[in-house]
Amino acid sequence: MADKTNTIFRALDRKASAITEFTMRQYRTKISTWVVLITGLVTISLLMLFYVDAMQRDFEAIDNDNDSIDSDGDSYPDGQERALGTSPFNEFDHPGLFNPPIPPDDPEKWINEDDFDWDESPSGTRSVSVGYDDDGDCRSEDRPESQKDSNDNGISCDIELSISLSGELIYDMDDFVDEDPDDEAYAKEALHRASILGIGKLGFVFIISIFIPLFMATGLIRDEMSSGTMHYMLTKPIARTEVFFYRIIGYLGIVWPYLIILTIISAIITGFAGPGDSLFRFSEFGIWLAILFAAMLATLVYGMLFCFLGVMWRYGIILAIPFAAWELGMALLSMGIPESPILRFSVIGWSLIIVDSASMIVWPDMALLISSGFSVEMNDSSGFEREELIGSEPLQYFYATPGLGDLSPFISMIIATVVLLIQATALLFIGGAIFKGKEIE
Amino acid sequence: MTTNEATINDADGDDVSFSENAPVTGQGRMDAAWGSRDGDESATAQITNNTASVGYVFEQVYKPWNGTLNPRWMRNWAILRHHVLGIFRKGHRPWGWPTKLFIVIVFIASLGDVGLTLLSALIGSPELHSMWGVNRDNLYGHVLGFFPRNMLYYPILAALLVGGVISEDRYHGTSAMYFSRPISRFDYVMMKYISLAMIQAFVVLLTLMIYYFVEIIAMGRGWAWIIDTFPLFLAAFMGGILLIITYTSIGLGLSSVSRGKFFPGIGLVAIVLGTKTLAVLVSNLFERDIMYLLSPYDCLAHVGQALIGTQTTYDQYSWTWSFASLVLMNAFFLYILSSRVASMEVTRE
Amino acid sequence: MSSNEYIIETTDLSKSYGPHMALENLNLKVVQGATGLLGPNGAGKSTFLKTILGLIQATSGEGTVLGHDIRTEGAAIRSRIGYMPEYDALNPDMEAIYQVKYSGELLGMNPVVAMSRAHEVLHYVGLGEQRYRNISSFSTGMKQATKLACSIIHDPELIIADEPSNGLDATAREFMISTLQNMVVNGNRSVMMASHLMDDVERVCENMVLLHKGKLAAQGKIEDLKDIDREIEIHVWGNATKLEQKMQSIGLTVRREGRIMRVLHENEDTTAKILICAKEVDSQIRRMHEYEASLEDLFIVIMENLGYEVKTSEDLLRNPVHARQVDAPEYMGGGS
Amino acid sequence: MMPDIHQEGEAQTSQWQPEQKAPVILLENVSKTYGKIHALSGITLALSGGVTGILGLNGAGKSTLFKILMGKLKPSSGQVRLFGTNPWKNPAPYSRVGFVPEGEKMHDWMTAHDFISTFARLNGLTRDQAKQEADRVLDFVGLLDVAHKQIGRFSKGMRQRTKIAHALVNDPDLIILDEPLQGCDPLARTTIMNVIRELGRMGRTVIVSSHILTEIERITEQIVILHHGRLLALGNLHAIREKMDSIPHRIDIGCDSPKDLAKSVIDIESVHGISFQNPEKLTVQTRNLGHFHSKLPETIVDGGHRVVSIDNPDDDLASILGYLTGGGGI
Repeated sequence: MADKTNTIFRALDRKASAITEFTMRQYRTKISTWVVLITGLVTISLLMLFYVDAMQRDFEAIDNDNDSIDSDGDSYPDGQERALGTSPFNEFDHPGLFNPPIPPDDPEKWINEDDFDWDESPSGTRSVSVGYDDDGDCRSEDRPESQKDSNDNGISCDIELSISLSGELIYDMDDFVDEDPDDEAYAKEALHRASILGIGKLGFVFIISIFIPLFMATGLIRDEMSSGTMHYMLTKPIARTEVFFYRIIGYLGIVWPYLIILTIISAIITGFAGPGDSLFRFSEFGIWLAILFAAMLATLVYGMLFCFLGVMWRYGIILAIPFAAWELGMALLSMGIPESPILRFSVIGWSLIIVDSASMIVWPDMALLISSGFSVEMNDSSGFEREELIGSEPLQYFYATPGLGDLSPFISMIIATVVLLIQATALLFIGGAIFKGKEIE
Repeated sequence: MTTNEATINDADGDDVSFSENAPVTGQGRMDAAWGSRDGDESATAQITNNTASVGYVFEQVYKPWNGTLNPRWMRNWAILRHHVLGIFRKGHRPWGWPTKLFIVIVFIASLGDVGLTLLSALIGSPELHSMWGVNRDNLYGHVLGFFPRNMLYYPILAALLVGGVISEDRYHGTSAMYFSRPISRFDYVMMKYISLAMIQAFVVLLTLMIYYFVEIIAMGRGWAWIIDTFPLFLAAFMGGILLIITYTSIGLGLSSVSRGKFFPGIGLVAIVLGTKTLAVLVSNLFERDIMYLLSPYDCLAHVGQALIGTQTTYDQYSWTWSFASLVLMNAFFLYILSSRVASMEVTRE
Repeated sequence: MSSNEYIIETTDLSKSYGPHMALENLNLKVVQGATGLLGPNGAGKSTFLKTILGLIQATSGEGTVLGHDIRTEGAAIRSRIGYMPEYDALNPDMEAIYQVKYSGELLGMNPVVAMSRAHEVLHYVGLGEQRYRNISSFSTGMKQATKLACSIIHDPELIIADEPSNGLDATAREFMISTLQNMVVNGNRSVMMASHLMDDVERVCENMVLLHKGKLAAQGKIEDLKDIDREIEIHVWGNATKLEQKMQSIGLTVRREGRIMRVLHENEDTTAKILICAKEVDSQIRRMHEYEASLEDLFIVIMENLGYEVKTSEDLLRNPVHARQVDAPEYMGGGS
Repeated sequence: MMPDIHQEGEAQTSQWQPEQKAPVILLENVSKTYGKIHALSGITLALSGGVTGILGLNGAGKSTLFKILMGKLKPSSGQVRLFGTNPWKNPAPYSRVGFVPEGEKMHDWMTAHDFISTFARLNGLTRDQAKQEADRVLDFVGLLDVAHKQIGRFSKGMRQRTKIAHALVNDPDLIILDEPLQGCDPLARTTIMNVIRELGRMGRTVIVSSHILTEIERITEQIVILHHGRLLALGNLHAIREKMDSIPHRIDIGCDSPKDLAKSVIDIESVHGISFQNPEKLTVQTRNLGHFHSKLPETIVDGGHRVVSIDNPDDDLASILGYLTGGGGI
């Protein structure tokens, strides 16, 4: 690189690196930085601990359709009797009377016997037919066709999924189809995904991304201004907007690597501990990337905002606390009603769109997974009381579709990113302008 | 304003003139360096004819004082008065107006159930009264209910109060005022702690007492009712004391490690609300309640529930766990407080 | 007052922070009256004051203040002395009168007495009119005066003032000094005053203690310590360089600093010689007087003996400016 | 546009060119008000070259003036020019300005060398250049031996010198020092005063504020006196005194026989009055100090008088400030 020219850019770059380096070193010497960062690490570690514990837990296999019970006391489980066409409620009607007689099954065999076979989700007005009767109790030859097709869609032993006018998923299922899935597999998969989403959205994008800027960015310029040390920097030929920007970069220089490390740790843990046949769930790399990306953008915007509040007013942090409360409310709202227009006035609303879009791309079967967890509860024509599968509730709570209407997830993600960057740029200009016009005592 | 000019001319005459329009070059400036010049030159000056203001002379008479100084308890009493009375009137510790305003708001808001009790007594509607009047759940709720009292009122109140109590002494240098007088550090911390606790008690416990006595008077309760409910009232009172102690310990601990007013405030709110949120997140996701042991609010609520005898939220653990956790939290923050105050600089840092 | 004639007495007082000795074997005897505590920055003055206030424990050695042991009777010492700290020690949101009253209450005065006494001392320090104003609206001098008022509210026998005139302008400084003087002369109190402004120390104090690197460098009456070569100082207007050359040519020893020159006083004719020279080169002698060594000179002399160096202009000139700014315009020597 | 990681090569911070013909500092009718308080009112001032002392009581507006010059505050009215450029919202002129703020707060966690080199890079220096520059300025203020110690462990005098060193980075043409001597011991004070005088000698424009009059006297005779935000006087200290013709100057002459001397002195036409305070002192009053002094040596020598001391008790900063501000000589 012999031919270096004297560009303004190079000089700016020197100033930028000087201030950035200075800011990072300044953070490094403050105990409060370490306290805050370690607290964040401990929080995420605790959540990961619970996650690992949940993944290691043995889920009791639940007989969701209660067909392992021998209702009539003839030692044949109800499911076997139903599959072979005998009456489960008649002690004297059982497969042992067949010729040749069939021995009674182990009741265990009739637990988790009918897993989900859903592979398509409805869209718009189109309804789809999913499901396969693994255990054969619907397809039993003894049953008349009208019973096999109790939802009257012309296909026997299926489940018809459609979307109601209000946008809810409607299950219309033939009896005894997909009625007793593997609870453990379902629970682990659902909890795994719910954990990633919950920890990612509330842990990373909310708690970490709002508290760290709150503690670290508010004083970025305000502390220096009130203690008088800002004078040293401002007597140099450097525009105040630049100072504002480079200080923010220095702050990001601490926060972003920290976020990257936290994300990598979390991604490795969930990758190894997550359910599945493979050793490592590489497929979820995308969702962690999106969480990291969202958290980075959120820390950028919050950092700029709090720094700006600090510049604007001595007690700027008094404004920052209600704002944080607003963001908490918006975070919770975005999980329930992601399309609510009020969310567009928050930072977290946009950041969560990135995570939501990514989850849609990484897990295209998410809606089905959630609905299947609840479908067990719906499928109660046998008269037994059933509960939804473990894991479906948290998953439903933490999963949301990106709230920008019917746009494709990619487009949503790009729009959200652009909006966040615009917010950051706007705050940079406002903050820079206010700082520029600020009289410093 | 009139200006005029005078020039003293040297016989020597190696006069250097420097006009405002002269180019700024090194040599020119060197020659024109008045202050470091050598007296070989002439000097010019402009002055403004000024009307002199009147000077003043002080009559200084030193008056000795022969009183005796009161002992330790009187000094401590002064610290207590200084902090507590500062809430009400001038001349004592100047609490910020946001703090005072917030205390008034919280005090009035805490009296909400009193108002509703009175209202139900006036209307004479038993349904309303069963909803708002004194009973086990409402006594618990008055002190330890999460929404709104422990989310919006008490931790923020504690945060505002505790924020600058020690850190501002450090910042303004007023610590020197204490430590250069015969006040031990233990007394200093203890009296600050008690004053803060008293101000919070004024909001938390006084409103509880008002609530209880208004019920007795408005509903014309007899002895039998009082004997029935007084233990509940005492239990709620105990819960309130625990709450005040815990929030004050955490807040003062944080205040002693920082120099700003806001870090302890944000820290306290973040600890109380952050751990609570974390506990909720974990219990939602993983159906594990153990995280509540980290949350000061949840532990307080649990102990309070056990004391008052309402349905406990975390029934899979004994309330003694929560109590132990509270003791640990208090011990931890009091340790930080004491070690920090012991090593506090005498003067401004 | 105890039978002990010294108000402060220490024997082998040492204080160390790890390997760093802040005070080393200090043997001090301070008599009643005003004493200046001198020393360069970081000589251990503040540590010394904190130690005798009983605020920090000495590592070894003993000491008494007003007859009280500094190790065990810190509280008793602190109720009998008034300490005026160096830095701000006032709550800016309080009114001066209440701040002073509170400082009295902290000593154990009851509120009514403290209030009436606060009025008195604020009048004494010249803040009678401003006593109901917020401290934040005070100037530095008024803040210093308020600090002094806080420290004398209980009429202490010894006032320890750390940099009382620091940051004050001439009027305020004058007032502070005369107030302290007044305390000593009329109030018959003792004052121990740490200061960098030697003039102030000289005006208030008869005695001084000079610390250096935690050790005692000098102690005694200021008068006795001042004994340096006599010189005649002249302030020259016009043709200073010629005058200097002229004087040197007739054998006078001249030190020159701008228009101020100091001529070594050799004999009684020195002044006459100077005037003759001035007449010949046509210079004005605006001022000519025997230069009296001030405490400041004394300080510098002692420090120089201890191995400190004052940088002179010549030292500085030996380091010519070699680097010029990079982004300065070319004609100023910058650019590339 | 690759980032310059290795920090090689030269750089230019801006395209700003100073106006060559403008004075270093030019203030025209500058006022600054805070609500009802006038911190500065109607200051008109042009300074170039040399050391100038800004004098005034606390609250006279010295710091406000500096902050306006450094673009920290916006003047309520009037024009400010630094090298011909308005400094408000325009940091360009600062490449040639060094500023030593008042107050003790510094970045205590840095070493002096770090502190200076880091901030030197804001002038567009490379890392290596900045380090060299830091060595140079620290050497200049005599702190090279402690350059790698933390500022937090410095004494006040060292901190002040560090601040001055920081201001000297990049060899500025204008150096503004706000109370540089406050809180320093005599050693540090003497060193700092030497540094300031040296800077003036090197042709820099140096502006020093202080309220300790004797200190300013030792540094410079070029002074600006501010009082209650108004410009009371500017110029050479002695010339200012000269200007105040309404007050007769007093000259004390110590001699063996005052009466004999008086006979000779009375012939100097500018003498206004003569009095004898004690047997060894003659007090002469004059309204033209320069004239009197130019005749005095001749008179003494020609008359063969023995004179021990000559003193001008009114001709120092304290009395000037006293007269001007009405304090009655302080």
